Amino acid sequence: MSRIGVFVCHCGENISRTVDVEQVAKAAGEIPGVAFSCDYKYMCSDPGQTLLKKAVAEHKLDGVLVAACSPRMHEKTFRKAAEAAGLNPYLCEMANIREHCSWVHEDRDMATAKAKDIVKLMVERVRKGKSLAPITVPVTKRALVIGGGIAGIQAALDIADAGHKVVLVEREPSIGGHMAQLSETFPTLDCSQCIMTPKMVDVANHPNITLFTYSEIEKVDGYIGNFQVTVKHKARSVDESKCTGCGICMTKCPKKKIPNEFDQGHGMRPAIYVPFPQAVPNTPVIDRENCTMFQSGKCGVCAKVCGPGAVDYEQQDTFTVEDVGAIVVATGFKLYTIDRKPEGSPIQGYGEFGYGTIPDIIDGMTFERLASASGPTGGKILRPSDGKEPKQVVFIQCVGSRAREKGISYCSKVCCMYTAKHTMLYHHKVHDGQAYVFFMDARTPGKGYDEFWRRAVEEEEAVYIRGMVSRMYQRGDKIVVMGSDIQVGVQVEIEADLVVLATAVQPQDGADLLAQKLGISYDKYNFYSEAHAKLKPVECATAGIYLAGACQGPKDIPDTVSQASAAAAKVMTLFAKDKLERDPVVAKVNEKYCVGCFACKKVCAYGAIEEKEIRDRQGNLVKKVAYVNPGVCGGCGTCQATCPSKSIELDGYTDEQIMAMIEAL
Amino acid sequence: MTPGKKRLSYSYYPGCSLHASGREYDISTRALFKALNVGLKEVPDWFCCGATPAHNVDELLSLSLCAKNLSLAEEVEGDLAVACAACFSRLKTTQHHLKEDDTKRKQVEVAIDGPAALNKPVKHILEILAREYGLAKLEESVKKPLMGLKVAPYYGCLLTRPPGVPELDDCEDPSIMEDVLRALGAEPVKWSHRMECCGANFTLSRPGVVLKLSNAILESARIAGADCIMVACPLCHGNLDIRQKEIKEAFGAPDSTLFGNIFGSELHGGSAPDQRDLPIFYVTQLAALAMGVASESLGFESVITDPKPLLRDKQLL
Amino acid sequence: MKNKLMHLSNETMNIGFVKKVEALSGSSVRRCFQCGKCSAGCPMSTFMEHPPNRVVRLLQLGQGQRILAGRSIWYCASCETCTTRCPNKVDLAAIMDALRKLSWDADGPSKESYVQLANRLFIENIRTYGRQYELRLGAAFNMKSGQFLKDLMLGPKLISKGKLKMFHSKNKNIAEIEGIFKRIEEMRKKGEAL
Amino acid sequence: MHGEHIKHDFEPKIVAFVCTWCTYAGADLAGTSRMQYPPNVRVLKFPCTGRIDPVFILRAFQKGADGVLVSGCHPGDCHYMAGNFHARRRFAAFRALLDFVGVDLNRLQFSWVSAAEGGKWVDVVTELTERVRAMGPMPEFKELEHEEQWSTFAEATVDKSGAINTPELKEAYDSIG
Repeated sequence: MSRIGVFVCHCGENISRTVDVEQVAKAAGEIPGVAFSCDYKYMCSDPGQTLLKKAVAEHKLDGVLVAACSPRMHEKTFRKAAEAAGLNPYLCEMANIREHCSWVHEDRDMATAKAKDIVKLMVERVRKGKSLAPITVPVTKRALVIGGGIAGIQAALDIADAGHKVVLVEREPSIGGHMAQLSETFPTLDCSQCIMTPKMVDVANHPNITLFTYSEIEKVDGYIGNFQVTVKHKARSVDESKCTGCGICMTKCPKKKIPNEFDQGHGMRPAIYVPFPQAVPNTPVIDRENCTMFQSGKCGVCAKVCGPGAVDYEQQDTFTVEDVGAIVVATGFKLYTIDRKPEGSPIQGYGEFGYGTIPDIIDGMTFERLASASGPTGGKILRPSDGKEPKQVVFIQCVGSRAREKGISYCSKVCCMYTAKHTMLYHHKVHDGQAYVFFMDARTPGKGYDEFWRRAVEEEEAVYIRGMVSRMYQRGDKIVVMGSDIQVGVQVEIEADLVVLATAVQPQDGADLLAQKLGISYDKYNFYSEAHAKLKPVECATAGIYLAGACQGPKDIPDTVSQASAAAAKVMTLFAKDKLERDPVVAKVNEKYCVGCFACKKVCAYGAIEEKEIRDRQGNLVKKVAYVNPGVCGGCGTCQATCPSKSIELDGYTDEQIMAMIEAL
Repeated sequence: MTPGKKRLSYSYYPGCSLHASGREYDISTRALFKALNVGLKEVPDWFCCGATPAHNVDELLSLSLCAKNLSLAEEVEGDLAVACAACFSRLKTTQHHLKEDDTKRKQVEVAIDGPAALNKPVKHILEILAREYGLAKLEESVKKPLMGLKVAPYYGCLLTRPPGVPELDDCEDPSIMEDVLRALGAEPVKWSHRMECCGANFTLSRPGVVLKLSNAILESARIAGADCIMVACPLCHGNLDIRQKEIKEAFGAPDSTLFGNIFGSELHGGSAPDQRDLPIFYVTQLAALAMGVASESLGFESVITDPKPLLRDKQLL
Repeated sequence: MKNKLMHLSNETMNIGFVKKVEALSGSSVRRCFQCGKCSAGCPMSTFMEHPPNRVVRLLQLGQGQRILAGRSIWYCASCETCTTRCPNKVDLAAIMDALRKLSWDADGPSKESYVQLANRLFIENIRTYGRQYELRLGAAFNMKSGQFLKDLMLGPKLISKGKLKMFHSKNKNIAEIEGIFKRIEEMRKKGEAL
Repeated sequence: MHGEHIKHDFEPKIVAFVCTWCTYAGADLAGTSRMQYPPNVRVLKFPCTGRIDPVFILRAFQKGADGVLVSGCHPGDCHYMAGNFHARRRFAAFRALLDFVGVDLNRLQFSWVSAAEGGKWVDVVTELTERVRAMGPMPEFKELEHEEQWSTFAEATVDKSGAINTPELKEAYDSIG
């Protein structure tokens, strides 16, 4: 006969308001095998835990059930307490009578009945539970950082400075990301490139950092402490070991009129190029789609002029496998475009703004490039259509953001601040110009942020209009902006020379595909999900993978850098240990009954199941059976449900446990 | 049309306007379909769809009237062709709402004392020309291309809005009228007011509103260099055509204060120097003209802003 | 009315009215976050004392009576621009329909009698003739609104152009129309429909 | 969702087999968001829907469940990469089998509820509960449990020669032969 203890928590009033906890405790006490039951105001508090420990000792309990909140909340807490009382922690379980009962039902009688049922089921689970010992695995003290924007750079530098090796993988030919594109940053208006490029150089020179640019993640295997990541190195057509970065190939390339992505398509670059002058590495890449040599087989100028002979048209994509113990994902964001979307896409374009066909309606990042000293206009604000200096500029906030009709319901967080910054930059550069801003709310929480916005209004004379724009169309060389001022209650019409849209921040293209490779979850917009919104904002639910920057949600630079350093700290915490303990929820094979059909092997997503030969003393093969590598097993239990002879079993979720629970229904 | 394919044929809901103030739309639609060898059979004993006034104050009545018409149309073979943009919008809206809302559907079925026919495909004339008959074939069938005719295609409010209901084209940037015009050999002009409201049914109760809104439309078309405007709605036609002279009187003379007294200074958008007459055509009139149908049988005599000088000028008469 | 102090309390906020509007229109009122895009694009906004966004705002505050007292709802052209462009899926055009219906039911405290009158005559015409009889509609409107000379010059011109018919024949199946009107009235009497 | 609780004549017993990562977390979210749903459901947590053996479902019906819900991560979102795909394939076959033996499939629901879909969890549970409530209790499988015992008894009554001595079974075997 088992001796189980049941502890029913009031959770202040959160549970006791709708569930009669005394009755639940009383009913639990009547279940055969329950040696002790009680209720208490806050089980998770220190006195609550002491109560549990005392009861274990006094009543010689061999299993513990805490009926309280979700195990996702406090399972660890109570297992620790049980362990302190000398019990195997896996013999402590939780019955969820808060999230699954008291919070979702109003009828007291029915909620109480349900709580009793939940306790009854879980008592059976405790009764059939087994003592388990945690599994230890070694930790590879080398980290992978995906994405070379400010988040990835910060995380890589922090981890490398702590003395660990880091592999930094960037999809584009250079690191730097969006921050390298910005002109000046809020709220201090310091030059973005001036603070960014030294960090980029630090990455290139750091002895602990291996930098792979123009590379992508192909495949991810393994688990926390022991990942094997296949990296695809896209053919650069330039041998990095030979190239000196002299740049003569770029000046001689006959194809020079390719819109430069770094300048949002407003500057030009040759077919062999570095994205921008301060690129790291300073090694060009050939854009094969636009290169005459690749398209027609004739040209070869760059190869001829290259002194060290670095240009290699035959170069192929190569792959390497990197062993790492932790992964930081820092893939960043892209900006929403108002273009017409392909049919079936959940994101709608803005037809009322001309679907991006009006040349002088640009997005915020394009304005950054126009304002940047290294940009296509040399820092002069000139509009794209005719190169004239615009005298009336209209800024529109929340384009795409906060618009569930367009498929995006969230606030993009950074636009209020960068629009205020844009009005200032514009006012500094065009003294006789006027900036207008259509906005709904000015969201400026942050140190020095609201003051910054007020400065744009009060000192830099930007006219803020609370209201949105319904439609814009071209009239002559002007753009007619039809908006409203809801405070006055009138329609507003402005003939603008240039319109700047603060378009929504979205996750990078392919964010979902990368998440599937990594086995991490993402929300409906493809932003990566943190393990807990408040208490685990950096960790993924998948152990050993951490998030940094805008790939998790819209963020400004300070927040991004903070999160990147936090992710680095998490990696260092992991690397501080040589071995890692993990949950012993893994499958085990009963070799006596296993017939070696290996149906389990076929369904195992982790490749944890191996074929094991059983031999007699003479060394003759008796039979082949399945063997589960406990370090690799993820613990999903698919093998157990698949096994025809029921000879594989998942610890913690055995058939015996589950059947006992069903019997108790 | 591939050989052996059945001849296109439609049931037809003209609507009240096409039997009265928009009679030339009806006449030209029939003439065009005849010229294209497409069948058109009027639904017998159809009722008014309720138009804007009905849904304005009584949605259930509006839905019921349209549902009744849809079930009357069930008795005639072929998809239901509709020319009037307002009727089209009401019929499509009814199908959309009743498919989505079971409660409303049940109420409507009580009101019309029978099942609501929600699956009869309702097609606008433009849709039939551009997609079912097909632009390529339309272009082939042209006998007298509308060479040199600069047309401002006017969609108005109801053809494409709201999203997901008429399913005719993109609700902010449609191209179906331009496509048809190009197929007919005409030149669609790019202009800003092709989807602005003309004032619609305020023509009876508040004509001042109509004058202001329609003026903006006419002005924009003139600025874009259009010779004429093409519409697909009898109400738009009425406002732009019948009231065109009145608009000119109200806005043309700088010292006109007739309407200014009523609505204040907002009415005066400044006098436009360009005061050309802009004939207003129905899409079917232009299409039939291009198909070589005699202009006498297109109801031009019913039009107030005489299109004949323009057509003569472009050698289309 | 416009600048009258707004007392807000459970008693003065008519939430029942708002719920009715939501039920009739099938659109949430609370969802609106007052961006003003509807008012920005509304062709009739300049004629309204409460621009469209404020109509929704007043509903959010439970101030339906302030809306009905004004003429804003009767100046909506049902062009659907607001509904089409609303970033938040508020079907303002349908809300306007619902408000007009409620005003109509209450026999219109609204000052905008011309539009109401035109609507009333239009619907009466349907009930009597099955289809629109435009000449009668126009004539009756002028008689009842007291604008005997309105569009005086237009009428004969339209008749001569064949655009207005002097006589109008009723639908053969006119009884069915009457049936629809009657059954709707009955449903409403029994409370089976709003 | 809120408001007065209506007393029903029949309160169905609904058993939900859910995975811990998505649906269990989604149900937690429904709780933290204070959404309301019928209290008829009893949740059994699994690491993954891939762990769920069809036998569990049969047993649940036998033990008095009137409706069973199986819910996990959306396809492609499995915490264990592919467990839910295996579950889906398994249950597709299992459903066909249940249908074949005459179980009304309206009593068995499969769905995807992610950790972010508290509202969907509420909808799914509410819908299934109301549907099963309208269908009434499900006695067939409970009877089956008794029949099972009866048939073991019948096996024991096979006489020494091996011949079957109950007319029903004899008829059944004959029809196969």
